[in-house]
Amino acid sequence: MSLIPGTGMVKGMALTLRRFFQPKVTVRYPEVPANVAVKFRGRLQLLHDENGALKCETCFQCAQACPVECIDMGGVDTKGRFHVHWGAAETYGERREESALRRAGRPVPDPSHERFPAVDVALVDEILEAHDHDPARMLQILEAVQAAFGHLPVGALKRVSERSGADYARIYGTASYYHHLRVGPVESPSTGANPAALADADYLAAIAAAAGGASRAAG
Amino acid sequence: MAVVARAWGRLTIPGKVLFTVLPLLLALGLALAAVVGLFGGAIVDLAVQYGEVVRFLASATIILLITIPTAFLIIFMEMKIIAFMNLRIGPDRVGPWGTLLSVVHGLKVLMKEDFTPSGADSLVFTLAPVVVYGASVMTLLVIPFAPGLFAQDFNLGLLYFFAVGGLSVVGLMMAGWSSFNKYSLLGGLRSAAQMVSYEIPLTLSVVGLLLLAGTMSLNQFVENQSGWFTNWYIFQQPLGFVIFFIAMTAEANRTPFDLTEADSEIVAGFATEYSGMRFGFFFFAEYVNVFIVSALTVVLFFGGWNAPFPFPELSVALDPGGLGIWLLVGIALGPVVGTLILAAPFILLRSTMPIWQALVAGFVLLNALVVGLVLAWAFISFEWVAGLLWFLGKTYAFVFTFVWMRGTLPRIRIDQLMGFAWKWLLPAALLNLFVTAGAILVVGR
Amino acid sequence: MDVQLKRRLEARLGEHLASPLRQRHDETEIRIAPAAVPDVLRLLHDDPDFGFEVLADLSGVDTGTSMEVVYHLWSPATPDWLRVSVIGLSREDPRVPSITFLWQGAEWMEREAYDMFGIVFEGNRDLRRILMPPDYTSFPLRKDFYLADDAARSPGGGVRHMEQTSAPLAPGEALMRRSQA
Amino acid sequence: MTSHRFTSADDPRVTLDEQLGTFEPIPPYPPRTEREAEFYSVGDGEMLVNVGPHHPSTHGVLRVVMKLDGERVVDLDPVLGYLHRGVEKLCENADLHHTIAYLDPLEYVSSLFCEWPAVMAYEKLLGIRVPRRAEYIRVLTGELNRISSHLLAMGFHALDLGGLTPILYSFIERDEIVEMLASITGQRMLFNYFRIGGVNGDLNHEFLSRLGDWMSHALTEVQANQGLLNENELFVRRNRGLGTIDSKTALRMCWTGPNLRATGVPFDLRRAHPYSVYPELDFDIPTRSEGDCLARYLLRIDEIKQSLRIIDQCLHEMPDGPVMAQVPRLMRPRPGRTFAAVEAPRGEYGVFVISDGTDQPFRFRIHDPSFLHLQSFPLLVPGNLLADWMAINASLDPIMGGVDK
Repeated sequence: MSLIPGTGMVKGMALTLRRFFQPKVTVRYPEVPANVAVKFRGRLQLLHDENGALKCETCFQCAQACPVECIDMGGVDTKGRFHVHWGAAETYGERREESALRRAGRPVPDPSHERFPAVDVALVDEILEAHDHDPARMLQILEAVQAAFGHLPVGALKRVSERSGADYARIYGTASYYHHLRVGPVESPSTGANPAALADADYLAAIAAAAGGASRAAG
Repeated sequence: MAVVARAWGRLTIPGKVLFTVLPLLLALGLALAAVVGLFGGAIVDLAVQYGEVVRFLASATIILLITIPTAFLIIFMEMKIIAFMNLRIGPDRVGPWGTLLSVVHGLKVLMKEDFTPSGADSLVFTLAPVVVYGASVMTLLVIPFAPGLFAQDFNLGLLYFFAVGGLSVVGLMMAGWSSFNKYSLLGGLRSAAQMVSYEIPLTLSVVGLLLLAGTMSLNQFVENQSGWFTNWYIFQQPLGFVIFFIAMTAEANRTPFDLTEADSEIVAGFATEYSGMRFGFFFFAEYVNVFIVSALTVVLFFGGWNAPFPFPELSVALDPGGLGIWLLVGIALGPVVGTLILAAPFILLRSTMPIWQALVAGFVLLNALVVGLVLAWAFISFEWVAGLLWFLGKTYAFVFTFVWMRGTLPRIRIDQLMGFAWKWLLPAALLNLFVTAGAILVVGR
Repeated sequence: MDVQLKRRLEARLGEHLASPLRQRHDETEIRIAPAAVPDVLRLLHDDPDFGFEVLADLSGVDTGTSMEVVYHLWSPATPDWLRVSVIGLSREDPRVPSITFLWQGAEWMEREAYDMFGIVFEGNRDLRRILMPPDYTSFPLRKDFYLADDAARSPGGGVRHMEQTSAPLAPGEALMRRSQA
Repeated sequence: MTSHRFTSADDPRVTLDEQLGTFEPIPPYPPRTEREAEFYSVGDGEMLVNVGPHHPSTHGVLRVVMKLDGERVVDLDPVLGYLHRGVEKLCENADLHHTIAYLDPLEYVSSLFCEWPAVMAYEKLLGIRVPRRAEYIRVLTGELNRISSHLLAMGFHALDLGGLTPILYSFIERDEIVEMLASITGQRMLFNYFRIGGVNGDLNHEFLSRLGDWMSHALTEVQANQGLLNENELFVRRNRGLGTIDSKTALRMCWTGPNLRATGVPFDLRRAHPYSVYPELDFDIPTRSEGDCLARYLLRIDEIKQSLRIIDQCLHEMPDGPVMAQVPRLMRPRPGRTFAAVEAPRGEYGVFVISDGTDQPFRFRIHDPSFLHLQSFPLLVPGNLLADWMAINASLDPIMGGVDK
């Protein structure tokens, strides 16, 4: 504020008076079309060309680009081409269902564990928690797992992969690289048939049956 | 009967309106004609006998009627000027350059639901806008617009102005109290406090002027200031003018003193619960007030209808009868020839323009020219036209200033407002009064 | 990871730590029991060695088996965020001392944690619902508040899921008990 | 005080009247805490006034119950939750990518700052290194967004004090910024631009040309428009010494951002807890010592100048390279907890994420600075007038979308 009261106000009035005569910035919308941004994201919609045919080429690029896989190709239109679904696709819905079940504290069916002999997952989780789930400490984790189970069961490795974020292939590589880590169980002839091997055999048998059935159907 | 009912049912809505209004108008016209025919002589006699009364009634009616277009004009000015100051375009859809938008606003408030809140005191609630609007219109009665063009010249004009103008606070208080709303109540009380505080410096600032002029008649004020613009009272009472202007802004509830309806604080103040035409009355009263305040400022300090310099005496001796047959020829050919002459430059200079467009342009130009000429002739020949134009020009300059302030300034706070009135304006007004009185004692009037 | 901070914390707060101190990225986490909250936080706030003057966040957590309250602190003395997790609150009656005596501004964050999780902060003078309506009865961010899948995806088209689980907990001794009638 | 004009029990208008009753702000349930009981017991000559949720100057749908003595505020009780959407719960039931879109409408005038801490937290959890160009773009767009947000805050400050024009001048500049951000993000307000591991799309020609045009006159325009208010006696007198808070109390009230810096504490996360490429940039942390509404207002102007400096440096030092890191399609961070915070226009905007090893966050906590600034009303306002609340509220600049989550 200056010494003479009111100068600030007078300056402001001078500014507005100057603005009074300046060109205006308003865009007269319906006459002047609005500026649509290059990357404007509107509603997802399939467009038709002037002949009424769908412009969609069913190239699957949109489905591949979608980070959460919520776009999917499915259904058939009258010309025998695919539609694009947006919203919940089948796979996506399944994953949603899975997480909803987990939130509600209900058991989640996990096909990736059912194929292998069950291991005590809680034990693996304890080990992981102790190592802070850190994939950089994979060797220590694997050593601890081996100390707990006697070898590295596939289910335990899968669990480690899932919880620590490291690829299963990389963990398997680590496990098979070091000589002191054993992926398979120690051969002990006294115990007779290995239940894990049995389960594997059942699984393989089931696979063979399924494949045979499929080939029969194809033939 | 059934036939009539069926015919009535077939009518469209405009038809129904027409068939209702037309017979009414017809009946009214017939009644008027009958009255004039039967009692015409008596009425004229009465009018001559009570000339003053008739004049007063007529002028009051006219003033009541011109407030509406005045309010429309000022509302439009406010929308457009503030928009321009904001670097916007403002209204531009209804009418040319949006000029009819305020008329649309007027129609809109007429059509809105007239709503009374359930807890309100409905009688007072209904009366409040009438009081506010009435007070505004009544103050216009003493404003001299031009020589001979005023509703009432009366020797206590200024006193009457302040007395009646102060009535509006009663209306605002009524509105604030009767609305059954705390915001309204706050607004009403704020208006009471504000008006009462600013009445005093307002009145005191004019007392110096009264000492100088020696009269309270607004006509006399204007006549005192005739001649060169140095005779205007602004040059003898600059401090008085500043005080008067500030206090008048507060009286008219204009920014930065628009506390009674501070929309960002107390929603709409006293008018929060009002809708429809009742709100319209408040709204119009506000803008009529702007006009009145500007008009009074012009009358008191800026010479009213007087030109800023003694206008040279010109007289245009028009004697249309002397032209004889050429008058008819001129009337018949003038527009055509004028249009052609004015269209010629468009045709000659802009070859891309179609002929009909050039002709339209020429016709419009001709009309503008003729209207200008007629106005100039009226300005020169009739004193009241010149006076009215000067008066309105000065008044709307002040209206512009008020709108300009609204576009620029933020609002003052209530305690600062009161402090300003009592701590600064009142002592300054007293000082102005003493200095004026002393000067008159020393110098003489 | 600020190893200095780790040493200092372990030295000063050794007996309060409920589990080993953890560090990852720019965060240092200590876990304490509810009863230790006033002492530990007062020490962290007042002690010039630590000087954790800024309470960056206060959050409730429902792990599904127990409740936690997590404070994030900032100090000019360390480049790390300090995370103080108060672990082991029971899900039926989670109670933890309020820290409004240190940070008055924690009052609303505690109110929010109460609103969302039902965690009662003993000593908060104004522990009532803040975001949910005052007559709401469940705690929406608890894990047993089952947000139906559709409701998460399509607003309006989903399942109505208003009040589902438990009645509200009494917000401590500060509660004014008045009968409705 | 209700008056019933209709007596017929069948008349719907009568039931309407009875449902509405008297319009008392006193809640219809017994008070739950001592504070509530104390507040809602109205003393002699006091009255309770509901300011909001539908009031012209509440910046959204904030409702404040005020206890007035005449026009003087005795006490006040902010009531929140009118805009509560349960964003935290939604985020806990959504994919990592989805959460970013949910965060945008929180502080809707500075959306980028809501996305930023979330992607930072995810990147920490997943161990992703963001390319440097992406970091520079984030800083550049973020500072632009900060300027637009501050301009809006200052304009609304004037609007709440009755000045009609400054808000429109602010909107002219803000519109330029918003348009140029729209040219790279695709939207004008809810950008959804930051991605885990980078940004969604590189700078394009339209953005750069618009930015260049705007930078050439931005500072002069902003300063010229501030001439409307900074020296205006009415504005200055209404704000000076109003809502004063000292630095100790501000820290105790958990204030951050410009409001805290206006009390003299140079706490700015860009320097206090550096993230992104801010350590490489040269800028100052403006502070003021008064701690009143005017200081908070003027500090925003200083911050705009610093932001312009940062933008200038970003444009000159931006490296070439990719704008997205190589990230897996399906992101399952390992279990763990992380906290990330950025310096948003209103203060520290933080996100606390707990991951349980799935593709959805187990706990997603959003820390909004406006929430804590609103809390200080009972400290700042009592003793002042009703109209002062508008000035204080505007100077604190809360965004109710973020407060109510």
